[in-house]
Amino acid sequence: MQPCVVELEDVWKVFDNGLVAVRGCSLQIRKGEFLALLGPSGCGKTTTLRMIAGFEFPSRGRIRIDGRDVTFERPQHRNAAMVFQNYALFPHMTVAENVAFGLRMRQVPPSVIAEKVKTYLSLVRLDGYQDRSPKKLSGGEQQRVALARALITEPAVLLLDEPLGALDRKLREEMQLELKQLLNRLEITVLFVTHDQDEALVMSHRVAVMANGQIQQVGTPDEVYEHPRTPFVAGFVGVSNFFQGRVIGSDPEYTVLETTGGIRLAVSGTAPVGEQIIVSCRPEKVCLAVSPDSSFFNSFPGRVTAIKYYGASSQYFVQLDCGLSLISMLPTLEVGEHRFQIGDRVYAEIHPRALHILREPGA
Amino acid sequence: MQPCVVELEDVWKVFDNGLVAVRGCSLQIRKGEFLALLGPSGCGKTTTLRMIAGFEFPSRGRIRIDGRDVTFERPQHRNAAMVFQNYALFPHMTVAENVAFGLRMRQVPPSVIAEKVKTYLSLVRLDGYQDRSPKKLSGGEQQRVALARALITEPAVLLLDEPLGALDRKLREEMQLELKQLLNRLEITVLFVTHDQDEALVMSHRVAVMANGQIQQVGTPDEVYEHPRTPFVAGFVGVSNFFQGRVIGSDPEYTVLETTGGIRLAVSGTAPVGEQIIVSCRPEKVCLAVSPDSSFFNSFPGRVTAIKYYGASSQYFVQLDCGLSLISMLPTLEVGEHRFQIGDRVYAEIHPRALHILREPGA
Amino acid sequence: MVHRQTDRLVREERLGTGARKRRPWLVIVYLVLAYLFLFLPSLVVILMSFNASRLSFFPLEGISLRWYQALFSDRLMWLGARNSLVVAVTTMVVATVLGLMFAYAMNRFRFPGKGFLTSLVMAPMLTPGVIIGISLLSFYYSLGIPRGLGTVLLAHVVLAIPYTTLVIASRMQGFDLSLEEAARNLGASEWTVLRKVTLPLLWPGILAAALFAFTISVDEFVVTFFVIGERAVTLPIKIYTGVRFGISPEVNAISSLVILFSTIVLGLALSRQARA
Amino acid sequence: MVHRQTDRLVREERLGTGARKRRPWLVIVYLVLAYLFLFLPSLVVILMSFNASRLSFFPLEGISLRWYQALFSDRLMWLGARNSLVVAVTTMVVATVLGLMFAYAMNRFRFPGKGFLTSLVMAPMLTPGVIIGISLLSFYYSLGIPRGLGTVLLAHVVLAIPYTTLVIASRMQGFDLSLEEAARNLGASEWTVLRKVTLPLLWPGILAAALFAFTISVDEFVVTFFVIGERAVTLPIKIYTGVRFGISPEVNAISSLVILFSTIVLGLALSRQARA
Repeated sequence: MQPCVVELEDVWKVFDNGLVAVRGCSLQIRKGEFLALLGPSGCGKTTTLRMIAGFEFPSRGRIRIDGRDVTFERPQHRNAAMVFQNYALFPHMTVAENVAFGLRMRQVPPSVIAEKVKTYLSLVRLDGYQDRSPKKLSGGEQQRVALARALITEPAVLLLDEPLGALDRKLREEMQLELKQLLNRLEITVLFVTHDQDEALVMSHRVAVMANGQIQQVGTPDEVYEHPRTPFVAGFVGVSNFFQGRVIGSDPEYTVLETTGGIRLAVSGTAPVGEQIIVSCRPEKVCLAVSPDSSFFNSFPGRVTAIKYYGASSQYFVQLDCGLSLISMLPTLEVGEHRFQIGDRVYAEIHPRALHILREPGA
Repeated sequence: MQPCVVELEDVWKVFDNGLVAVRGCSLQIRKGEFLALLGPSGCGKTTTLRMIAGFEFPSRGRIRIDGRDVTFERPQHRNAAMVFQNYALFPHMTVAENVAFGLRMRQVPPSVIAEKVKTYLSLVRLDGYQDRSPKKLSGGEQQRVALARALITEPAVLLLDEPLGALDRKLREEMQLELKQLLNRLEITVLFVTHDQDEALVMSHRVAVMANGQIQQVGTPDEVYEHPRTPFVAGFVGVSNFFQGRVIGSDPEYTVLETTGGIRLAVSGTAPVGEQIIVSCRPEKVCLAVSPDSSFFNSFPGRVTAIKYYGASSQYFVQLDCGLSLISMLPTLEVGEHRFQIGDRVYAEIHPRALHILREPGA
Repeated sequence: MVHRQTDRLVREERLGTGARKRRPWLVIVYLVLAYLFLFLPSLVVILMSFNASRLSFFPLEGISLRWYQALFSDRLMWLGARNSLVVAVTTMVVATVLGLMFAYAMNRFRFPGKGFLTSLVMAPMLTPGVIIGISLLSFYYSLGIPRGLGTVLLAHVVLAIPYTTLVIASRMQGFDLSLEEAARNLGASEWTVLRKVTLPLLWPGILAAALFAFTISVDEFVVTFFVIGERAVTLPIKIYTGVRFGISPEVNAISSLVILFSTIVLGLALSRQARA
Repeated sequence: MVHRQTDRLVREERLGTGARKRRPWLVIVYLVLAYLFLFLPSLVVILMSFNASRLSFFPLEGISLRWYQALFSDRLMWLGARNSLVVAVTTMVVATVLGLMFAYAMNRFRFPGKGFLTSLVMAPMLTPGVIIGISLLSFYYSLGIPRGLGTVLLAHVVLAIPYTTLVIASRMQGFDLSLEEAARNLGASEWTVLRKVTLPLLWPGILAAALFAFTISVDEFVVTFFVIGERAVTLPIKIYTGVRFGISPEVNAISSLVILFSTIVLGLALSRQARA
């Protein structure tokens, strides 16, 4: 296993006004890893990033970079380069001067600087932009200058604060892949903060989902999406159907749940009989059939109440006869094939393996 | 068929600085219809909306509302209520005064006004909000006040300018369905402007796609998504793969195309032999197979170069041996099933019926 | 919001880099000293106005209200106060109405030479008082206009217009034009929009402008001095005449009152604007 | 951008509702008349300074530069100009440095009573000149400080600080704090950040503040008049002394020069700020 580059150990941050922004955050980022810190605004992810950069100091806990304790070290003495959300390019300097800034602070000889600036500008495909003013560049170009400026110092870890947040949707989707490939090629360690679940899933090796100052789950994109551990993760990363109920039967492989709506669900996984639990299921795992299938355990009659057409797929809102509501996501069929309409009588089928037992983060 | 409520006839708008915002726009909105004007920023969609509201006057062409020519009518004499992107609630009035404004301008007796305000506030689920100040409401609540204020005048057409643009993502997705259902229930005619393709597809009966001041295509959401007419529509509404080439064979059902990359594609539809054409194909219609299928006409060998994992599905970037690049979108398989990896050798298969011949808007 | 706040907090912490959580006491001490330096003079004047002795020297020889008594029995002082008030109220009304019109025209219309004209309207604010005084004097003189309260009023309006215009224009700059569009969209005529939406929203700015105009007129000395002629008198002129014969405790008393009054009016104007 | 522009266009069109595309000529005529009313006095002064006759009456009796000649041969006028320049340059340097420090402290630190102190620093801008003059005079008098250019300098610094502080603070308000964070993140020390990032970005504001301070000092009359004493002289005082014995064409000449000079310096300051 690769060594740890950044290590957070039970880090807390309480602001002077009493706001607890980060509560007991522990995290390890390994060399060459691309880790996304994902969460809604106000969840403490930006404060965590700023503590690693040294712009804020933890109220409790330790932060280590490359094994060295930097908890209260000043920002200029850490080796953690940051790309700001608004890029923070110096408007009174040219592109080349911006990129050279970090090396000039390190007293690197001018001839070496000139050469490295050229190398890094060509790395971000901005050859010949040396003498331009950053104010005159497009958002995407500014972002690449900011990236070159951070990379040129060869930091132990690169911190990205919503790096694509200021770009418009089409450009953002293009840049996701380009940025990921560039940083992987450089084998640089990256911590990046985002509130966009797609961005986190697409770009990172591992995702840490944060809510209310706590890390809820850390895992690879498919672990987080396919096996969410807490109700928050299931609801924030993608869309989920939730069922709440009491365990009425359990064997080593399956658990049977009686929901508040009165239906019985077979769920893979185990839980003690009598306990109240929450389970979740992805809309794309809910199949709709026109007739009941008696061989299927979780099959519930209902009616389509609304449809959201997304092009490649559609979301069907199903009101079950027991009163519960379900969302089902189905790929759009070819013209001529049967498409469900609002008011259609359907049977919603859920495989027990598509249902996950969730736990609250403290548990 | 329902009568036309709004009719635009060859409308042009040239600003004093020479900017041509709208060029020859013709559009008909029928009674009870929900029509989305979809396009990137600067495409002229907002100018079109403002001309219908009377905030701007066309340089050429006619605008009719309910059959009456209102081309140069002042805004206060049109029956077209607008919900502004920033809601434009009067900050010095209470919620009730805001909602009552339109009726007070029409000299409706105060007792009738009070009753109607109550009705419309309860319609948007804001009972008891009468005496609140709009400044103290959340974004979603402000949006509903603005909606009630516009609806209370019982307009011939309701104009919505990016109605959900100011809300955050999760709330926006919830409101899409709620707003659609409310306005359908009231059987009101709606024209709404958006740059978000999902919003347009999900909410409207018909979509008019605009680019460079021109309407590129008008149709139902599935027509526009599944049968884009122009390269712009194919690229803007969803993601598309494009092929450009020369027609080398044609029969009444299929056309054979030789692309610039040197591969041959069978395409459903007809085009004259020798012509240069562009065809498009949705990523979800591109299948990947591990071995060639000789019975399939459009099957091209290649290699997976990148993967974007989105949870329910993944995008695979395939570099074909002929040099062309393709995007394929596949649903995420169960754990244990075979998932393609970067570097895998694959065969991309496209059904001729999934390929559409596109035409430039002028043609 | 939170982010901005944390920014500030970070900066605070940064000051004493070694010692986190410490308030920058040095800065406070420095500021308090600087302010004392700025306001000591006013404090001295107020203190001296209660001096029992005629000599304005420390230490005081006892506390007394006799100079205030002397002040209130001075007929010319009352006349000056009355004239100042009449001119100030008229100036307030005229300059505010004109300022509103200027600000509206500058904010809402585009016309050739607008930038040039805008910089011109601000010029009286930037021209030295002595020059304005001489200019107006020379102007009245060469046209044969007799000097008096009328010429003072005209001068004060010219002086106040840039301020009323600026205050109202800055309020208009934040004005969301879509509010007027929304009103018209809901059926309001141009006149109704002005009455029900535009003016009510500009009201705090208009009020602040009026208070500014009033204060400028009440306080104005240099230009007034040039254009008032021999017969009329305003409060500042009266005070100045008092000073010509040396600082008297009576002058300290009236100065104290003016300081108090100006502070109250300006406090009102500023708090209006801050709330706006 | 386009939206804002179209808003304006709509409003223009709305003015003449029946007649689209017509420019609001009435508004322009009204504005031109209003400006003429405001600036006629200055024009009259400049015109009169070229009058060949000693009498300031229309019509002119011929064009001549004799009053400018007389002006340049007046020794006391040159002395006043020199004194004004010395005081103004010193005021500029001191008030700008102090203003920068005030603005920085107010923008970057939080401390108890900050709002109160901020409104206090602005007070000299709002206190009537006569009051400041009397206060300072009474202050110097009671402490036994001899009057002269030194006391004038102190008074001018007090008067200029609110303006320099405001100008620099408004520039700082738009300052993106993440630029400083970025610099530190790239390895710059606190001092280097100030030198390489903060000050270069504040430079246009600092320059504008300096020009403001200079102009305020050069033009100041009321307060100067109170605190200058009998021996020293500045340009505005000299002009005033000239006017005491009636408007002379020499006074018109010097006024014209001051108008020209002030306009240039203030034009520079404003364009600096606009570009900032």
